Amino acid sequence: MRYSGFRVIAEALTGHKGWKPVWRDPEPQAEYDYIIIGGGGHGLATAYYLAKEFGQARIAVLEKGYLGGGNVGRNTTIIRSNYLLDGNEPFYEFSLKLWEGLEQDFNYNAMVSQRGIINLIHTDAQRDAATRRGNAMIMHGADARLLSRDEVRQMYPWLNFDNGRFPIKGALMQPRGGTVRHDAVAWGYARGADMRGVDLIQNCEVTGMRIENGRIKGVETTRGYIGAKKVGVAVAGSSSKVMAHAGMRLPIESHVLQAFVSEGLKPLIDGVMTFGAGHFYVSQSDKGGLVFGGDIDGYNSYAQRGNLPVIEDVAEGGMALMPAIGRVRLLRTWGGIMDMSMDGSPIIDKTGIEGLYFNGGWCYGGFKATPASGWAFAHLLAKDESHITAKAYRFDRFLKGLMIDEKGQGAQPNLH
Amino acid sequence: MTQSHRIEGGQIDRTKTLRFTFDGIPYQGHPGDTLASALLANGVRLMGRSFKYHRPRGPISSGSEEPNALVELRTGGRQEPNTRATVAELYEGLTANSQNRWPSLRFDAMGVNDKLSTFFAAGFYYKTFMWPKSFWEKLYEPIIRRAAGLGSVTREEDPDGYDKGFLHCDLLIIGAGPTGLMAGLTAGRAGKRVILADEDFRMGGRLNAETYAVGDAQGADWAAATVAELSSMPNVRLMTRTTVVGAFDHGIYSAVERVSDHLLTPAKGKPRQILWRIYTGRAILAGGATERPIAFENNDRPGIMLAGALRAYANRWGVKVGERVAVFTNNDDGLRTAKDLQSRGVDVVAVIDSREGGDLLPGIRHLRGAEVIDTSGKLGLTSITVRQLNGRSETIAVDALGVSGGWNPNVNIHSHHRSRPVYDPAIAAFVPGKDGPPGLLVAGAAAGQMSTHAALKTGRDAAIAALDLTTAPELPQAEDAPVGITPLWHVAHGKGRAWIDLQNDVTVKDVKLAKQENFTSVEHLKRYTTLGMATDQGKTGNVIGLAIMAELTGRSIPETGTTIYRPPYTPVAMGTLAGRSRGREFKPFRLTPSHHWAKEQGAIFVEVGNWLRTQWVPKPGETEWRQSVDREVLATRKSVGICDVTTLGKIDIQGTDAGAFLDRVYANTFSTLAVGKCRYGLMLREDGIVFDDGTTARMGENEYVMTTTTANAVAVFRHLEFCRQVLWPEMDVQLISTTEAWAQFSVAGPNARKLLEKVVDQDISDAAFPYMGAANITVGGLRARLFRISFSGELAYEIAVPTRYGDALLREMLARGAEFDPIVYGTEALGVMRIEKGHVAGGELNGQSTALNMGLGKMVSKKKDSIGMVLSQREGLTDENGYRLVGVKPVDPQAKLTAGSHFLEKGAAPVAANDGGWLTSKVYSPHLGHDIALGYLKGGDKKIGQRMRIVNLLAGLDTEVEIISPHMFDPEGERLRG
Amino acid sequence: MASLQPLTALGRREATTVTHGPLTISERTDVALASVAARNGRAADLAKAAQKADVPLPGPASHQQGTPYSAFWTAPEMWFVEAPYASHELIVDLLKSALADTASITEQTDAWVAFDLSAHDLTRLLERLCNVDFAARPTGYATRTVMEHLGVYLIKHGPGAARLYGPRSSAESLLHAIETAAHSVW
Amino acid sequence: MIIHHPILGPRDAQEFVYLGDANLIDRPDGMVAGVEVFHDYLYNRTNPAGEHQELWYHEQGDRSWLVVTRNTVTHEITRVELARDVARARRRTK
Repeated sequence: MRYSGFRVIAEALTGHKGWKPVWRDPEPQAEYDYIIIGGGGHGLATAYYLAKEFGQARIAVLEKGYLGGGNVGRNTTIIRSNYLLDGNEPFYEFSLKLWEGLEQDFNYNAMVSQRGIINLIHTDAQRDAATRRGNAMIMHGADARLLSRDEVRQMYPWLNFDNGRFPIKGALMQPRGGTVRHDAVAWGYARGADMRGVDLIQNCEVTGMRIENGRIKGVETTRGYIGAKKVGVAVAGSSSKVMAHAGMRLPIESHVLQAFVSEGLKPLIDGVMTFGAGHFYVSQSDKGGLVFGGDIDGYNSYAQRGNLPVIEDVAEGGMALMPAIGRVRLLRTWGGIMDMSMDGSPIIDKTGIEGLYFNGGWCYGGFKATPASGWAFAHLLAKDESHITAKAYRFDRFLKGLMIDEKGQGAQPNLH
Repeated sequence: MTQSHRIEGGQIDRTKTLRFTFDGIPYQGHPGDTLASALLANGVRLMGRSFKYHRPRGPISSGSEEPNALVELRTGGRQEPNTRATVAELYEGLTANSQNRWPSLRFDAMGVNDKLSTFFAAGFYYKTFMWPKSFWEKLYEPIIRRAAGLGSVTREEDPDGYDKGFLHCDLLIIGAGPTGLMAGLTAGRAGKRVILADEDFRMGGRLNAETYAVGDAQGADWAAATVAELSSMPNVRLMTRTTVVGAFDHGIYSAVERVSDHLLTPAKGKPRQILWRIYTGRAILAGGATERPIAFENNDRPGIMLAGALRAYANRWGVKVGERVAVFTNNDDGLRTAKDLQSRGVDVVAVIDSREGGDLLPGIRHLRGAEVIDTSGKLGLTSITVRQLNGRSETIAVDALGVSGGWNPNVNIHSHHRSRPVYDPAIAAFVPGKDGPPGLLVAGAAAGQMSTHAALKTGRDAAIAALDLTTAPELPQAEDAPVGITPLWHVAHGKGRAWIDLQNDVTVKDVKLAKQENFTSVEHLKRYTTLGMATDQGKTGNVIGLAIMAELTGRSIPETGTTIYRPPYTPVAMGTLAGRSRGREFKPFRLTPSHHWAKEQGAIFVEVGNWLRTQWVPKPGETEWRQSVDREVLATRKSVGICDVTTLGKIDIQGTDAGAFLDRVYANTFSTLAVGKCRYGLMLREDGIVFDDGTTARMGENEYVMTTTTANAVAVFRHLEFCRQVLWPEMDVQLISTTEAWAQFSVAGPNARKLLEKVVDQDISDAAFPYMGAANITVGGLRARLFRISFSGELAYEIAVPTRYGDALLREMLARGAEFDPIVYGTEALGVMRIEKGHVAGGELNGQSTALNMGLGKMVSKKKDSIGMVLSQREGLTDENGYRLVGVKPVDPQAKLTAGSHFLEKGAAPVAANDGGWLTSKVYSPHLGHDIALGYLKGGDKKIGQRMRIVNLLAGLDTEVEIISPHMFDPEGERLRG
Repeated sequence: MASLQPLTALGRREATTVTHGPLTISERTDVALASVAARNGRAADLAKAAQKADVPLPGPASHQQGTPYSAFWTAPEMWFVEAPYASHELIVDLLKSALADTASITEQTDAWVAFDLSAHDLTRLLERLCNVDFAARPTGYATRTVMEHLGVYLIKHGPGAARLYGPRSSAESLLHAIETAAHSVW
Repeated sequence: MIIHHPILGPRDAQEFVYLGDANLIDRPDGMVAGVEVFHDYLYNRTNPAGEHQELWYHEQGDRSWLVVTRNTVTHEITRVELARDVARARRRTK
């Protein structure tokens, strides 16, 4: 069924009796052409685009828990394409463009809101780096502005301009950056995929892979064996666990990233802001909560929960930047498991096993990548070649020395 | 104002009166009151508005689970949004205002949402506002954002301080009700180090709100006596106003102590709150239980509250919430409210008991098998409609209704490691599940042990079990009533709205819609309807919501499952989590040895990490920074300049394998360096990218002094320790940082030697102390070190003395060398001179560049194994047309360059495909009279002499430049050997 | 010849003393400090030489008083040795001649600011500053810990006596942190 | 988290800096091994959900590098050793 304002009014006047399930709960079939492992944002987007853009059918998404239960439902909802390097920027800009038409495309209001993102600058070196980055963005067709201190002050006069340990000297802004209602992305893709015949199978954990003569045949699951011609893995956070079924070790570690939300508040922050002198970034949700985060906890973890030092570190950053929020209360903390890759950039590639494809290593940039990741992965699955914006996301880039290391931290995942 | 609803009794100090205001209206209360109890005592039931429909609301609870009675407390920089009136301790002069309403609490224009509620069903916004596309940010969303949110935030800095601390104990007891007190008594008497923390300002928990006895005393009196005994024990720390908010790994708990929230302002120097990190071997969660309501139509009016809260207001605070009170319950505990109120002289007009059969309360109209099906009263309850067992409806005039749907154990903290609670049908509630935080035991009502006797017993037993005790106190006599409950989650009736999540306005209808649309997983239910996502995190509503979902789907409650609680238990102020690290104290300062001198001179400082370095030192008359910097550069190159370089990392490396060790950590060779000489070293990461650089001197056969960049000092030291301990433990190498032990100054310029000759005791002529020499020397007899190294391209030295003499050495050099007009230069002039010389620094050492990129490829020796040697040879890092460091100058000397600009060929469009690289650093060279820059240019080594453009699209700049050698000043290096 | 006037870590000519309530914070400028690290495989030789020279080399997490040398453990086979500055300004030379090639010895005197803290009981102050269970530790306990983002060494000389070594460049920030905590407690 | 330091006893993990998989101990010899061997050493990780041996550096402590055996699902730590001892033992068995 098609959603619209008229429909909402009509349903309201007739007691909401007409709303249909947003997705079915089908039993798994014996075999599919495509199995996507992982019913998070990337997996659902992959299935959606496989069906819609690449005309494929007989597709199933296998989700070990509930749809959208991975990092798509536990992130800080930021979208942006303010990357520096050639390997990344075209991909994220492609993603941002997909976000811009997403709601009309999948007929679901995911509240894509381009209220702008600013990265604050505190040193001359940061300004130089921002200039390099901003120019790279524009050259790749994205938008960027360099704001002066006064321009930042006009936007947020209550930031700590006068008594800060590190002065605010300006900001790099991407006006088209913003936020999206994260759960709605999963639901919108799920609904769109389901409408196109994709089987979304919840509570179905993959427990093994059947591989014969170097070719994938299907997957063992908690709901039985399911055959497949092609299997795409999109389980960021658990990539190493799932790929271990195929005997692969990955250039990835799993780390926990905590995120935070405050109690609901009247509007304070319009866009997204990152502090350049501490670990803190923040936006305000439409409901009024400040949604913020900082650094990863820093040790390998699959626990989906973090520890106190990072919470304090983030709060210190928040208070250093915004001295007025002393009495704003932190309401809830949670943790997501990140695929931290060896250069901070993702992998969308074939594997050594025919018919088995991999999508992961998103670090904490996965949410904003959801549309492009789904599209590029669907492209790879359907055509056996990389999408033009994702050509750099290969496994062998480490062997060849073609790392895409935005932060320049080298082969240490917890520093990316 | 009179306290119209005050009745006898309670634990308030009636000898003192406290004045306060709510929405500008003055009221009075007593010490011991909360804001809510005092307002109720004054007959004020309406305290807030709900989030979505702006429904009028009053408190439903007497504790921290409160979803409704949220206020803005205090004013100015201290204004705090969303404070629960139910836990805000009353103090003289308290000011509170209602929130999320306009223009007033009684007449809220946004109340129109309530009339339109049918259009605002769960998730309606996902289905509309999509057209036209541009209207979302411009129209729909701004309206939504303005309407949303609860309290408002001040824009002023919070004037109060916050503190943090660490506590250690054998046993942490969370909650000081009967369970916690008994556990405390058990552990305390055994001599163990105990911390007993309670969020309330008065210990005793429910005992303060109940009338039954413990031993020979009233429960509250037993609590007071027990607290008195515990407070006499030196091994027991009693912490009131302290909420344990989080359980972290390995026995670490976070707790918030509200030191000054019961005061108008904190005492001087005292914090508002303290964040305690409590380290304990064992902990007992004795957090009690939270009552939950029952969903029925219009169950949200002011005056409708939890039955236990109604009772607590009467017993503890001497407040009757209404003149005519009814109770609606599905369990025996609700009956207590009726009995207690009646015994206090409150008119209990009816008890509506959903359970059929059973005894009737004497002297009260006790309706069995009955349900409340509706209520009325615009701004507060005026009547309820009751459907009796026989199906007849009856409207009863009441102004207060106590509702009890049963009690939920406060499992919250036990869930912080993601342990899922399990459903216990005997009490119709979730109790702690498996795999809670190791070392955390749960006792009393938090464990589903609901009677006072069970609380005391399990509290004592938990302390015994936690600490392996052999002795324990006797248990006092206490009531041991069973939990008599027949679950009733919602009253099936009619088409009206029955609230589950009061703050977020989630109703039974919304759960039904979620079911209809297949959002049936508890997580989907939560996320789709926003159930449990309000400031109370669903403490009262969650279980009802999922029980209703279970009913609708035909699954059992255990099959339906539950969401889990995340930290914190109650919301925590950001200021508390940040503690003292804010403002100028966000990070400590590191001051250089010349800081005091520079401050006297009016120097401008710049943050470099935590260091404050001198950026330049203005002279009188200099109005623009360039004047100062140009002067410093010119004076240095003309005569002599001095720069404090103490911030560079210094690492003392000793041992018989020190040289061999350096060969492995540096790309180039150091074991062959002669004693008394320095060498520039290039350090790679294992991935072949340049990590750091610096000069390392050999001070003795087995003794080297390494310098690192300021930024990487700590990381390099850590890396060297890794190499020493982990990679090559067989090597005899010892390391220690000496960064701060020595004040080190660069002395540069043609007169550098002449100046130094005036302060050092040794012969430092070119013959005695040639280029790249290093020696231990003396300055007026004081031990010192001298290195003949240059970052500026001038004849230059670095001289070091023990740090306490750094200030004096600088003054001495300036005084004794006065004839050479020495100047002190800062980081800007340093930058100018190093860029003139093409030395790499921050902009080039970006963690993405190889030795080859920097034009230093030959430094990577392949004759020996060193960190990064192998992987630096990968094809992607050895591309012939890869980035190379180049110098850049504008063709028009007047043209300005900007670091971060990108290279383009002439005529090329500014698109990524044509991107040739970027400018890494840029300065104005006063010698050359124009801007110069360094940059990484693709194939740059082959483009020297060519003309290109650099563009800065952010500023609309497009400048023709010439690519030149990075060695832009004195390329032959004649000056530094002079 | 130059004769240079030293400045204390707090930038003054004389050592600073601050009191608040029961607490006294005394800057110490009269302590010479050097690190002594055993050469690989030479721990036994070092122990012998040290014993001969009256240089105590206490076990992990402890400080040992002596005359003229006191010392505390800082790392496996590594110690910081203290001595009176007036007599042992050249502590490195003195130790090198005593310990010869059994150890690597490095000057640390001016790498640190030293504060002596005294009060009837320092527990309540230190619990606001660092994660050390001060009350439960014996006299002579020495540890590295963190105070307000700064790595420091803390040595317990009694329930009401402790010495702190903090990074010299951050002496002012460290003192400020101690003073703030003191005002918060007392 | 608390790490039970083999010399110093229980210490707050905040005092440590984390590096990663303890296999980083087994650095190949650069004069023997080539790019492929180094690539596998530096980049590929087992990244188990369960017991994990990993390197922690006691930066705000005694500067020891430790090998900590920790469960990445529960965070339970079952063994802590000096990395130097582990490295020496591994050399001996080679």
